[in-house]
Amino acid sequence: MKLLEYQAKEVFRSADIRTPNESMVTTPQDAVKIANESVGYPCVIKAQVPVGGRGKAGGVKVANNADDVLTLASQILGMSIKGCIVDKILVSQAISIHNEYYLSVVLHRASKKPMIIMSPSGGVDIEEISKNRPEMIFKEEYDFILGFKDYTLRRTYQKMFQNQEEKVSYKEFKGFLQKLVNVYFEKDATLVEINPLIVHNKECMALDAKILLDDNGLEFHPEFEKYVTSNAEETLQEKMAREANLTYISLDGNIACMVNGAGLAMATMDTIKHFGGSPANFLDIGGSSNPEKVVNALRIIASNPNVNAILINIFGGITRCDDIAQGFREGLEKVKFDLPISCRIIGTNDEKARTILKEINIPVTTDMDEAVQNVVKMAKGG
Amino acid sequence: MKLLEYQAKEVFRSADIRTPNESMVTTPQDAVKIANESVGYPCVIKAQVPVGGRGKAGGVKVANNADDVLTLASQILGMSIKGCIVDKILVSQAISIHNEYYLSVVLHRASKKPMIIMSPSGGVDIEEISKNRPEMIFKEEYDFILGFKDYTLRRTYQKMFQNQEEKVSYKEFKGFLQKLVNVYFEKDATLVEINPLIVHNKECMALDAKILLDDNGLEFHPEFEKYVTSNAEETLQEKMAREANLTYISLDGNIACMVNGAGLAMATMDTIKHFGGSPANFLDIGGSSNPEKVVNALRIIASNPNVNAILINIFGGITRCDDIAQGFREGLEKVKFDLPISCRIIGTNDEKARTILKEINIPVTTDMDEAVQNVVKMAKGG
Amino acid sequence: MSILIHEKSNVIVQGITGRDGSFHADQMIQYGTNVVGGVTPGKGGQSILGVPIFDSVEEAVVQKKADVSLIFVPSAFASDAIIEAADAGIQLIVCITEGVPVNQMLKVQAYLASKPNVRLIGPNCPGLISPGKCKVGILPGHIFKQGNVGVVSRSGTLTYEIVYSLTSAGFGESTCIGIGGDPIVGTDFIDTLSMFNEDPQTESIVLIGEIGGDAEEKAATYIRQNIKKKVVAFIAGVTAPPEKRMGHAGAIISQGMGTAEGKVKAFHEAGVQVASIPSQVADLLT
Amino acid sequence: MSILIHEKSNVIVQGITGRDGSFHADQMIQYGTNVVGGVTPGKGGQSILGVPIFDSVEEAVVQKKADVSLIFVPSAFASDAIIEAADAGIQLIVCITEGVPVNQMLKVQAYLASKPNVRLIGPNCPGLISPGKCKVGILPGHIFKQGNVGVVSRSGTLTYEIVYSLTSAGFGESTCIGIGGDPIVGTDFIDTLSMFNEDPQTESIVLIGEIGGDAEEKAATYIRQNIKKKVVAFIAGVTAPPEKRMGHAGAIISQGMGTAEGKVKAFHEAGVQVASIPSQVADLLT
Repeated sequence: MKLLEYQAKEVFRSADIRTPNESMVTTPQDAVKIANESVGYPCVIKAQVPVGGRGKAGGVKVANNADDVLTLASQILGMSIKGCIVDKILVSQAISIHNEYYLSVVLHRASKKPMIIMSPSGGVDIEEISKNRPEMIFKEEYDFILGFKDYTLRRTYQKMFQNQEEKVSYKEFKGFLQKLVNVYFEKDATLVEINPLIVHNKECMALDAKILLDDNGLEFHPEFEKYVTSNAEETLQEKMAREANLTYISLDGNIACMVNGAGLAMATMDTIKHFGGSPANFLDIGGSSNPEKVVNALRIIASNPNVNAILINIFGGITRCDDIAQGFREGLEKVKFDLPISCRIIGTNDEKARTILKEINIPVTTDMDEAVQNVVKMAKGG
Repeated sequence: MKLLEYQAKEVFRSADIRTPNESMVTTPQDAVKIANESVGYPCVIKAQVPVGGRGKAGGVKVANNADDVLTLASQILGMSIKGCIVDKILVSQAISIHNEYYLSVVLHRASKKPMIIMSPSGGVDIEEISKNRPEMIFKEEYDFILGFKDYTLRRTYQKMFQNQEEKVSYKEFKGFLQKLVNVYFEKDATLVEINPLIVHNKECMALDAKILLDDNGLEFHPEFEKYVTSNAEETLQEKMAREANLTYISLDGNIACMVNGAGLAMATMDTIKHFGGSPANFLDIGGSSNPEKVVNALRIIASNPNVNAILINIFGGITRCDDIAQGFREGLEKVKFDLPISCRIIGTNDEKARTILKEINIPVTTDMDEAVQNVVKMAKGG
Repeated sequence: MSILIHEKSNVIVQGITGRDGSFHADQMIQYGTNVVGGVTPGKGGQSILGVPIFDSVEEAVVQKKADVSLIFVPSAFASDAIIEAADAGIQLIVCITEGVPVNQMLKVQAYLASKPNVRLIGPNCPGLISPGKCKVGILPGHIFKQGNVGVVSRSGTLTYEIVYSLTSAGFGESTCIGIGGDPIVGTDFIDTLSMFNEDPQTESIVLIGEIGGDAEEKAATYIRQNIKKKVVAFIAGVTAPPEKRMGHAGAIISQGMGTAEGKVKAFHEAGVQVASIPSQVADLLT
Repeated sequence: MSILIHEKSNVIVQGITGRDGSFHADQMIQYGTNVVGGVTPGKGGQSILGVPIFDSVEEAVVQKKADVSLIFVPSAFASDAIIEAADAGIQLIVCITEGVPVNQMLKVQAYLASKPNVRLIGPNCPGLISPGKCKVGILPGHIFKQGNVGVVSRSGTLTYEIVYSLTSAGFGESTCIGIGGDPIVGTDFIDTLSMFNEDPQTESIVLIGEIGGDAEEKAATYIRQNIKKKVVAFIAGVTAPPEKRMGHAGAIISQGMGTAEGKVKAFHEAGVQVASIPSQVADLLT
């Protein structure tokens, strides 16, 4: 899960990481009040959305007085940025900047350690830095026993701050990195990013903040519960799936699919494409054989108006095929739709499943390729 | 270095470890003021001395009112406990106790890890527990990567609190241990001990506190500088040696010795004893060849009125023997004393050294046993 | 031979009294796996499915010479269960549990680095099977057949799909391992490829990858440099959109990295044939 | 043969431009040690004593095939210097520096646990010498003579004292190692005893211990169970008072543990003769 800037900065402040003086508001009136009473002028109005590129989209503006704040806040609130409607803005103290740095702690799969990525050429996307000025990106591994190693970090420190007007001491720098790593671990994050980081009064300060949380860690962090629903950029179907505890991802195509297992679900999508079709979703109903899950899954995929045909692909192992078929029968009773169905079922109790499906007139095959080829034909109206 | 109770508790409070409400004072008047204004009644008056056994010596008393405080504080201040004059007392809130626990984090040489030692039978010395109720002592290793391991710590937690009226949650218990370990590392301690620890309002609280600091870590902790002199239980000679940056330890005997190297210094003491003598001190002048060190060393050993004879034992390696002899000549000019000297010098530049010593009429041998046997005879007036 | 597990493996199940733990312990026993006990703290001394329950892994190791452990405990306790098994001297730890926070796994990996004799498979994996000899995990035993193909996969059901088509085409497996769908797993493709390379029973290898990370790219380089046996690959997720987690925590294309195209290209450059759809794997192996 | 260092060891000195570093580098070169360079960050490209200075240990390893490093940096930087050497692939690290905080050494030890090919000697030690072949440390080379006695000690000058008396009595040394006087050291008595046991040049062993800790007690047990060669011991500190640190950070009798009596008793029980005074060691060896 991705935290919005203002949420990430709340985490930062509780970890003693400096940020500008600022507050999140939801109305232009509150924005003016905050600017007048605590933040002061000039200040920056920043759209709070879970997508990148808000600056280019006009979602970040500087205000010099109360009139500016009212005008700009009114403009930005309600704005649509990459499909997200802005309903929260941050009113933030404007800080003078000598240089913009980039700093992040990120899960590094190859080394199996957190990696600290740094650059004195921040303020733009890290992908842009790595494309245009790769020599300005410095990396430090975080060791679980030693933390930072001075013999490498001192060299990086020198590269980060050479030729800079204002710099922090090595001790302050190392301490700041440690705080960032502490946030990474304490919050079960997979990314903690500050871009830009600036040096202000010889101390590091986070002008922006991005935190990606490990979904597997959320159960240990009730403090983020309130953000779970509000930050999701999700389609109606994705929302329904989240509430039904199913893994569903919306795609552009017209063939809905329902599969058990994430790998097989992906492979099913790929096979649809291979035979000339286009998948409407990724949907993993998991290993359990709960018929209720199948009913919910059917309700979700049928609610997508783009869908022309439905593919069921079940490889029964732990999953019992007859349970799936039973859920399917219930689903067809409860969910009303008029779409052709191609069904492939094989594995544990597949004979029983076929009997059930025959009763409700759903044609079944044991061959995945055949089922996929059939559904592709169906979707084309064949 | 050992921190006094009130100093250790200051460290605890800054690490968010609960202690009773209390203050250190140096006069009975201040004790009354503190008791009246903040600590309240009943309260405990505790002598602050760097030695154990203050309770048995009458250095800890409960006061129920201001009169008590005045009387008891007056009694305890100025008291001598194992040779230490009490000049500081702690006025501490008296807390009702269900059970006294023992808890410490200590450097464990064998496992090369910090070890947490716990017992539900605290309030007495850990040696006493391990002698009388060894089955009530529980140990947990602290791992540098994982911290505490739940699969062992949960078992220990159950043993610690079974049959206890008031207990803390496992989460609180683990968090408390972690705070103690944090103090251990952040302060470069070799021991952090709470005895007794109690459970008060479902939280852990430290009624007493003992911290041993690693002398090698002191340079990183300017916050302890103010304590370095005030806490030392040292003889006049030890004080002089500390100020001169020499390692000196007072002993009961009458043969002063001056040696280069700690191992050789110990072996010299042992050899004195082997030949029937009794060493007056341990003194390592170190590997440097600075003559000034030799002058200081001579001044210190000569200031001990118990000394009957002096043994010099120098094995020159990095140490240059002529520098030692030169320092010795200077020392004899500057320091006035009338004691027989036995001298053994061998190694780098020993010929030059012998020439210098011959000039000032100090007999020299190259054989350690011979030098020791001579000094033993000298000390016996032989 | 086969790799990692065989007829003489002494297997225990951590979390044997749970719903999934007991079900799959039973399945394993029926398959012929030598399950010597289970571990559930507080239930030591009892028994289940005809095998004893112990309070700790250590007791199971001492009393039953357990050398393989299968973990079914809830995600909040899984990393601690792995540590307990490793400390007790278990040599092969298979963690089925899904949903373990990735930073916990980072610490587990760092801890295991100083225990070179301990191998972890998973978490979030279906386990492994040496058909006809031993099954440690949740794989449906009846679809496997003893043979000469080594199978290694990041997926569960997709593996069964491909194994089923292999079996239909007349192939059998030496050992089939699901290494897990999380970003950080104990045993990776390279570890497994290296073992298959040394295993006399294994004549060819099927590698089933998916989007996310660069495990497949590294495997491709390793195959080019080290593997003498025939390798056929399949990569799931050609149609997966970027920045979306496709079920598995590790299956995400992030900042343009980890695409199926990149992985397929890496395999082609290493001279490895890549199937476009699961059913092609058997064809390419022939 | 000798142990750990020999004619072909490629030695570097970390902190070679410091007062002690340059002095002892010079002494080592004069003794015949193959000093291939030094490390002082910021002075790379310069040279001293006829050898090049590098900015990092890694450069010295790459360019000069350094495999042994001697550390002379101040105590605040010593543990980091050890880590740098270990990361760079140095196989034998000898840390002379005194005053390293013990908890820093705990972390260094935990880190080195996952690098089984790296051996640390020290800190707070005089180093080691294989007489006539190589000297890495601050020991006065001229008092040693090539021979068949392996010497291992927690002390510095006391070792020289005993070696001197051995030489006077006609003995010579295979290798002499000072393992250091701190509570936590990289290489202990047992490691060294085991190497001496395997070394064909070493015919008998002198162990010089002192009060504090239980390294001697453990060594005694190890000797009884494993060592076939003659061992003579000396323990310093029979007259040391309790709870006082006798110069070395590790030399302290604490809560009745670590006394000389206990150590002597352990050796006697292991059948090891213990000298009462240093000069007796040579007698007992005869």
